[in-house]
Amino acid sequence: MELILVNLIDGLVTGLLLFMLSAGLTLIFSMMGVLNFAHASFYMLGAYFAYQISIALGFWMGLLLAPIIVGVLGAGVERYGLRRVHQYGHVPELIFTFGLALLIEELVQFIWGKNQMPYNVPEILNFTAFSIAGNSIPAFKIFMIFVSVGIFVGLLFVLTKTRVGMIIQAALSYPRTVEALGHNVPLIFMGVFGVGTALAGLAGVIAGPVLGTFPGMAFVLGSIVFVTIVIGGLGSLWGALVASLLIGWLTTFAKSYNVRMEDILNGIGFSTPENMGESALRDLWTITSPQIADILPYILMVLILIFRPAGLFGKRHQ
Amino acid sequence: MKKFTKLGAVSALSLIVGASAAFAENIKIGFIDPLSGPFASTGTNGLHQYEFAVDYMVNDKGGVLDGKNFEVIGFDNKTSPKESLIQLQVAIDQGVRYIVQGNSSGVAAAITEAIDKHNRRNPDSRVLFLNYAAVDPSLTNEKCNFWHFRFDANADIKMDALTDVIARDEGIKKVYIIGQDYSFGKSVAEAAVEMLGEKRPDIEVVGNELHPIGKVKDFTPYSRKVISSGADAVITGNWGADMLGIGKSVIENGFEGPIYTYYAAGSGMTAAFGESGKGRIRLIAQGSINPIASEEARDLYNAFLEKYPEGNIDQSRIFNSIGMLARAIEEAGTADDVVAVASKLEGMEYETMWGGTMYMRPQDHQVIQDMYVGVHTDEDVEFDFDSSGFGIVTESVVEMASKDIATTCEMKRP
Amino acid sequence: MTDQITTDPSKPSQRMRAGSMTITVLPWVAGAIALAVMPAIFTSNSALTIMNQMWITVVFALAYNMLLGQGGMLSFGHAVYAGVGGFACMHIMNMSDFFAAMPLPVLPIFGGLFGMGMAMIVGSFSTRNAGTVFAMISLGVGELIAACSVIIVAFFGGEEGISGDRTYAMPFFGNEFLQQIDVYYLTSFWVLVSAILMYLWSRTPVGRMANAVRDNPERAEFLGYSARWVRFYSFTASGFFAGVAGGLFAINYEILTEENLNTASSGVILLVTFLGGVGFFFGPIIGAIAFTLLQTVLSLQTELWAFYAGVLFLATVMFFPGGLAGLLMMHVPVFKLGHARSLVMPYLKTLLPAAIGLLGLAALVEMTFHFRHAALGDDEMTVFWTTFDTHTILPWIIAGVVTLVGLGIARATAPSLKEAWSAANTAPPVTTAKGGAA
Amino acid sequence: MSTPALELTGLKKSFGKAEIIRGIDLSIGKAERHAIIGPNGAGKSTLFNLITARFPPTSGTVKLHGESLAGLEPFQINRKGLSRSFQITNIFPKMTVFENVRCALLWPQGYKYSFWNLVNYKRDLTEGADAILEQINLLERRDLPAGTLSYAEQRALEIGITIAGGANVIMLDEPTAGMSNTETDYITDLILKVTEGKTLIMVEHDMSVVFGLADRISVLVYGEIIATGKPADVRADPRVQEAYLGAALEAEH
Repeated sequence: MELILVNLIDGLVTGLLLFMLSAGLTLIFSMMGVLNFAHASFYMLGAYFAYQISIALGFWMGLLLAPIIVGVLGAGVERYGLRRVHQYGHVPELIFTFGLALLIEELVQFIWGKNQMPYNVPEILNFTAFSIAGNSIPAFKIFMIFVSVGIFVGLLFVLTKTRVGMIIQAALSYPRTVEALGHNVPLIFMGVFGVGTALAGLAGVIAGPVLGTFPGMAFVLGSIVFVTIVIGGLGSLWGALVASLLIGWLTTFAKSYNVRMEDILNGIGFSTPENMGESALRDLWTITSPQIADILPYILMVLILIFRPAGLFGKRHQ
Repeated sequence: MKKFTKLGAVSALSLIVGASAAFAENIKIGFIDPLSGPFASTGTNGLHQYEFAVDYMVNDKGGVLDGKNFEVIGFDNKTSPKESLIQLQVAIDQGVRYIVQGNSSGVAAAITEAIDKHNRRNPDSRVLFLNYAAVDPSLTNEKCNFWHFRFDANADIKMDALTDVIARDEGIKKVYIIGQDYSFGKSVAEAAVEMLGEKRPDIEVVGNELHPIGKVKDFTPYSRKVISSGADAVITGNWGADMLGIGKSVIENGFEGPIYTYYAAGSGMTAAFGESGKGRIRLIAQGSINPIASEEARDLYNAFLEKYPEGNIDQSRIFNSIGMLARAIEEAGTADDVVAVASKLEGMEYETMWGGTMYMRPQDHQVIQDMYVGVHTDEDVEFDFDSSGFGIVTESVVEMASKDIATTCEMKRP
Repeated sequence: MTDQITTDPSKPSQRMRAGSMTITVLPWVAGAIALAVMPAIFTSNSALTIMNQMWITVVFALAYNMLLGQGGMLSFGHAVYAGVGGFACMHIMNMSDFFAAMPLPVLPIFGGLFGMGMAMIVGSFSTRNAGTVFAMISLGVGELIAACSVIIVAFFGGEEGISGDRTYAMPFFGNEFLQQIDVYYLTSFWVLVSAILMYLWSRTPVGRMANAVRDNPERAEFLGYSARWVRFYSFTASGFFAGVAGGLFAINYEILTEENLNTASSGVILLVTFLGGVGFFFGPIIGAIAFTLLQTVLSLQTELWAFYAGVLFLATVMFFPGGLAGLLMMHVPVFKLGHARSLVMPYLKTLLPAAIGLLGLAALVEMTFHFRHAALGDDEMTVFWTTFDTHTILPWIIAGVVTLVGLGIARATAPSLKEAWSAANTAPPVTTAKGGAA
Repeated sequence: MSTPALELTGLKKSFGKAEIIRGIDLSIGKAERHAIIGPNGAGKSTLFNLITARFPPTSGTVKLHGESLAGLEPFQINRKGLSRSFQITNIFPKMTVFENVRCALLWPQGYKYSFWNLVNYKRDLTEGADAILEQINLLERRDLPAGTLSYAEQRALEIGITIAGGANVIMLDEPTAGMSNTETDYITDLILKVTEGKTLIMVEHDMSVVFGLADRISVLVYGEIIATGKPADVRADPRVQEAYLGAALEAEH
C-alpha cells in the first residue's frame, strides 16, 4: 500500500513536468494553429542554459535566467522564422518547427558536445525529504512539485483574472475578432510563443538534474508532449493538465506493477496456448506492462482520436 | 578527426567514382561507428582511441611489413544498419580490407552478415571484421563466420565473470536484474539467472525486468520496485543514457547495495555519477586501469592523455585488436590476403599490456582473456575518467574467463 | 483558425500545382536512358550502392508525396508501410522453397501488397479526417508499430532485424543478382515502373479527386465523392508504393531492422519530400537525390553534415516553400519568355560571391568546431585542400574576410538581380508560379 | 399528381437552445424554379445545409423525389441528383478552370473511384467539360488556375460546377451575392439558361433576380415559412409586406 502512495507522488512529478511543457504547447497551438515540434527542444535548451549558468552563478540564477533566455529565443524564432513561414500555410509551419528541432539538437551538440552534462541537483536540495517504506522521496522532487503547481496557479490567474489573459483567451477562440478590436495579434502571438517556450525552458531547468542533460533529451520527450495535448484536447489548459497527470500516473503505475498480458488474456477467457515456444504470438503473450508502459499514451491517443477526435476536453469539432 | 574535416578535399562524386585503392602503402582500417547522432560520443571516443593506437603502437614503431603504416578511416554509420552497409561498401571501394566496429550488436550482426556475403560474392576484395565491442553471444555462436573476430568478451563471458564475483560475496542473498528490452538485454538476464542458479542456488532473483530501450524518461518507478523487492544487489547490462538513468535513479531513491554493470564508465558517465556512485557501481571490463597493469600501458596512457587531455582509455580492447592485427599481418607476411591474416589471428596468444594473455579461440573467433571487476571510486585512482577524479579501481580478477565456454559455432573456412 | 492542415489557396505555396505537366513520353525516355547510363559513369560498387539508395528513396518519397502533395495528408508514420512491405519480403526470402521458385524481380510486388494491406488497415480509421487528426493518428500508429518491432520478435526480429539472401531466388534469365550492378538494374527498372505508375495514378479519376479533396473536401463531397474514400484510396495506393520501396530495400540490403519503421525514418522521408518540393510530381525525385548525397557523401566529409542539412532544410522552408522543384520551375516562365539569357550575368554576380561567402562561413563553422572539440595536440585541420593551424589567427582572418566579402558582394548585387528577375518576368501577364522569393 | 422533386416535412434544427429552423413544410415540384427569401438571420443558409446534409436535422424529413434523405452523407445525396452551390465561393482554386468542371463530371459519368482510366484520354470528359465551359462563357479561361479568375467568373464557375453533373435538382445559395448590376444580369441569364428544365431552388437577396427567375417564392422569417406562392401573390401578401418585403423593397428604391 505504501508503494501506491510513492507511485502517486512519482506519477505526480512526471505528470506536472509534462504539464509545464504541454501547457505552453497547447496555448501556442490553439492561438496559432502551429503544432510546434521544436517545443521539447526549448526544454532541452533550458536545461543546457541552466547548466552553463549554474557553473558560473549557481543553480538559482540558472533557474531564474535560463527560462528567460529560452523565452527570448522562442520569441525570436516566432518573429523571424515562424511569422515568415506563416503565410505559406500550416504544413510548411509544422515542417519548419520539425526542421528547427533537428537544428537545435545539432547546435547543442556543436556547442556542448555529445556527452551527458554533469548538471546536478543543488546541494541545498540534495537530501531525502522523507521516506515511505524504505523509498526515499528526494527533496528536489518536492521542489519540482511546488514549482510546477506554482506555474499552473500563476498561469490560471493570468489567463482568467488579468486583462492580458482575457485578450489571450479571446484570441484563442476568435483571433480575427480580437484583431479587429485593435489588438496587436502578431505581438500576442509572439508573446505567447515566448512564454510557452519559456515554460518549456523552465521545465528543462528543473528536469535536467533528475532526468539527465544530454542531446537526446528533447527527442525522448518530444512526441509525448503532443500526445498529451491531443489527448487533453487541443487548446484546453485543463485538458493539458488532466492528460499530463493521466499519462504521468498511467506510465508510473504500468511500470511499477508487472501486469502480464497472459494474465489479462486469461482473465477475459483466453487460455494460454500449449506450445508457446512455437507460436508466432508468443511475444504478444509474454508482454508485461513495464515493457509497454511508455507506448501506452500512444495507444490511448489513437483510441481517443478514433472515438473522440476533439480530445477529452476539446471543444472544437472537425 | 583529420579525415572528417577534410571538407571537399576530393569533390564529392569523384570520391565515389575514383574508387580503387590508389595508395597501396597504407593498410587501411575502416572504422564504422556512430560519429553523429545520439551515440556519437562513444563512437568518437572509440575513433580517437583507434587513431592513437595505430600511431603509437604501429606507425611510430616503423609500421608493419617493413614500413607499411596503418591508417584508420572513420565512417559514420549513425548507428543505422542501413548506413553501415552503405559505408561498408564505400570503405571496401576505398581499399579498406579491415573493418572495425563495436557499437550496437544489431549493426554488428548486419555487418558480419554483409561481409560474409560480400566475401563469398567478391573473392577479390575480401575483408575481415574486427569486432571490438559488440557483445551479443550469437555473433560467435549461430551467426559466426570466418571473417569475424571478437576482441571483447561476449555478454555470457562477462556475466560468467560477474557472477563469479557476486558468488563470492556472502552478503548477497537477493538480486534484481534489469535491462533494456532487446536481444542483448535479454541475453544478459538469461545468463545471469542461469549462472547464479548454478553458482549460488541460494541467491533469489527478486526481479527480472526489461524496459523499452532509449525511451524511458524517468526510471523512478523501476527503482521503487528494486527497493521494495529488498534486493541486495542490482545487475544491469544497460548502456548510454539508460545506464545513467537507472543508476542515478536507484541510488537517489534509497538503494544501498552494489550495482553490477557492463557499461557504467567513460563517455561522461563517470563524471555524471561522481560522488553518488562511489563504492556502489561495479563494472566488468578487460584490462586493469587502476592499478595500471604494466609500465608499457602507463606510458601509453600518459601519451594518450597528452594528446587528448580529456579523453579516456575505456576500451583497452581497441589496443589489443590493433596489436594482434599487426602481429598477424607480420606473421602472414601480407596485408592483402586477408585469409592468411585471419589464419594467423586464429589461435593467436598475445601478451597484452593491460594484463594477462589473450587467446583467440579458433573454433568461434572469440577472444579469451582475463576479466576484471572494478569499482567506481576516487581513491587510489591514477587514471581517472572524464577528468572527474573518479575512475575504476580493480577489485577482483577472473583469469582466462570462460575459456571453455560452449559455442554452437560451426566455422566454415574458405 | 481551423484544424485543417490544408494550405490556403491564396498563399504562394499553393500556386504550385501537382502534375501540371502534360503527359509526354519524353521525360520518361530521358529518365530511362539516364538510369541505364549512370553505371557507365559511376562504376564503383559504392556509387552503385548509393544510387540504389537514391532510387529507393525516390520511390518512397514519390509514394509519400501521393499523400502530402497530392492528397494533402501529412503523415508522421509513413515508414511503417515501407517497413512492413520490406519485412514481408524478407520473410519471403527466408521461405526457401517458395522463394526458390520465384524470380527476384517479382519480390517488390509482394512488398507492395503487404504495404498496401497495412495501409488499408490503418487507413480504415485514420482517413476519416484530414488535417491534425490524421497527422496525429499517423504519429501514434507509427510509434506503436516501431515499439512493436522490438517487442514482437517473431515478425520483426527485434533489434537485429531479419536478414536473408537474395541469391536464393530462382535465377532470372540466369542472373542470380550476385553483384551490385545486377541489383542496380533491378532497382532502376522498378523505380521507372513505379514512377510511371504513380504519375499515371495522378491522372486517373481518383487521382484527380485526391487533389480536389486536398483543396476543398467539402466541395468534393457535393460532387458525389466521399472525401474519406478518396483519401482511403490515396492512402492505400501510397502504402502500395511505399511497400515496393521496402521490397527494393530488402533486395538491396538483405536486412530489415527497426530503423526501417521508426519515426526518424518517417521524419526523414517528410524532409526529403518537402526539400524536393511537394507541389510538383518530380519534386520528391530531386529531394531524394539531394538528400541521399547529403547523407552519404557529405557525411564522409564532415561530422557536421546533419547541421548543414538542418540549415538547408530550414532555409528551404523559409525562403522556397516550393522546394527545389519550385525553385527550378519558377524559371520556366523566364525561359518561355526567352529572357533566360538576361539572367545569367546577374546570377553570376550575386550567386557566385554568395556561394563563396557561404563556403567561407562553412569554413568558419568547421574551424570553430575543430577548435572546440579536437584533441589538444591536434591543432591542424584541413579545409578546402588547405591544411593549417586553427590556433593561429591568420586562417580565421582569411575565412572571415572571404565570408564577409562574399556575402557583402552578394548583398550589394542582390537588388540588381531582383530587378533583372522582374524584368525577365515582365511581358504579357505572368500568372504562373513565381515561388516564395525573388 | 406526381411526386414533388423536393419535399420537406416538419424540418427543425436547433443549435444548443437556439432553434434556428422551427418546423418547415415545403414541397417543390419538378422543373419548378423556387426562390427562398427572407431577412438576414432567417435561417436560409441553414435550411440549405439541412437539405444537403451538411448538418443533421433535429427532427423532420427531407425527401428527394419521394425518397427520404435521412442519414445520407452529402456525397450520397449528390449522387441521387441534387447538386448545390455555396454562398462563399467554393471551387478548387489551384486547379484549372477546365479541371474544376471536369472533376464535377467524373462521378456522374460513371468514373467513380477508378484508377484504370486516364482522364486526359477520355473524350466524353473533355468534350463534356468544354461544353459546360462554353455554356458559362469561360472557355477562354479554360487553362488558368481557377483562383486567378475574377469574382464574377468564379461565381459563374461555381454554377458551372454545380450544374455540370446533370443533377435535376439544383440548389444555388446566393449566386449573385456581392456582384455589380451588370454582373448580376449576366449571372441571372446564365442561371436561366443552364437550369432549363430542371428544378431550381435558390436563396437570393436581390429581389430583381428573384422576381425575374422564380416560379414560386417562399418567405422564411425566423425559421418559419410565412408565405409560399407565385411572385405576385407573395408580393401582395400583407404579412410578407410587414415582415420583410416592404422594408426590402423600400430600401431598393
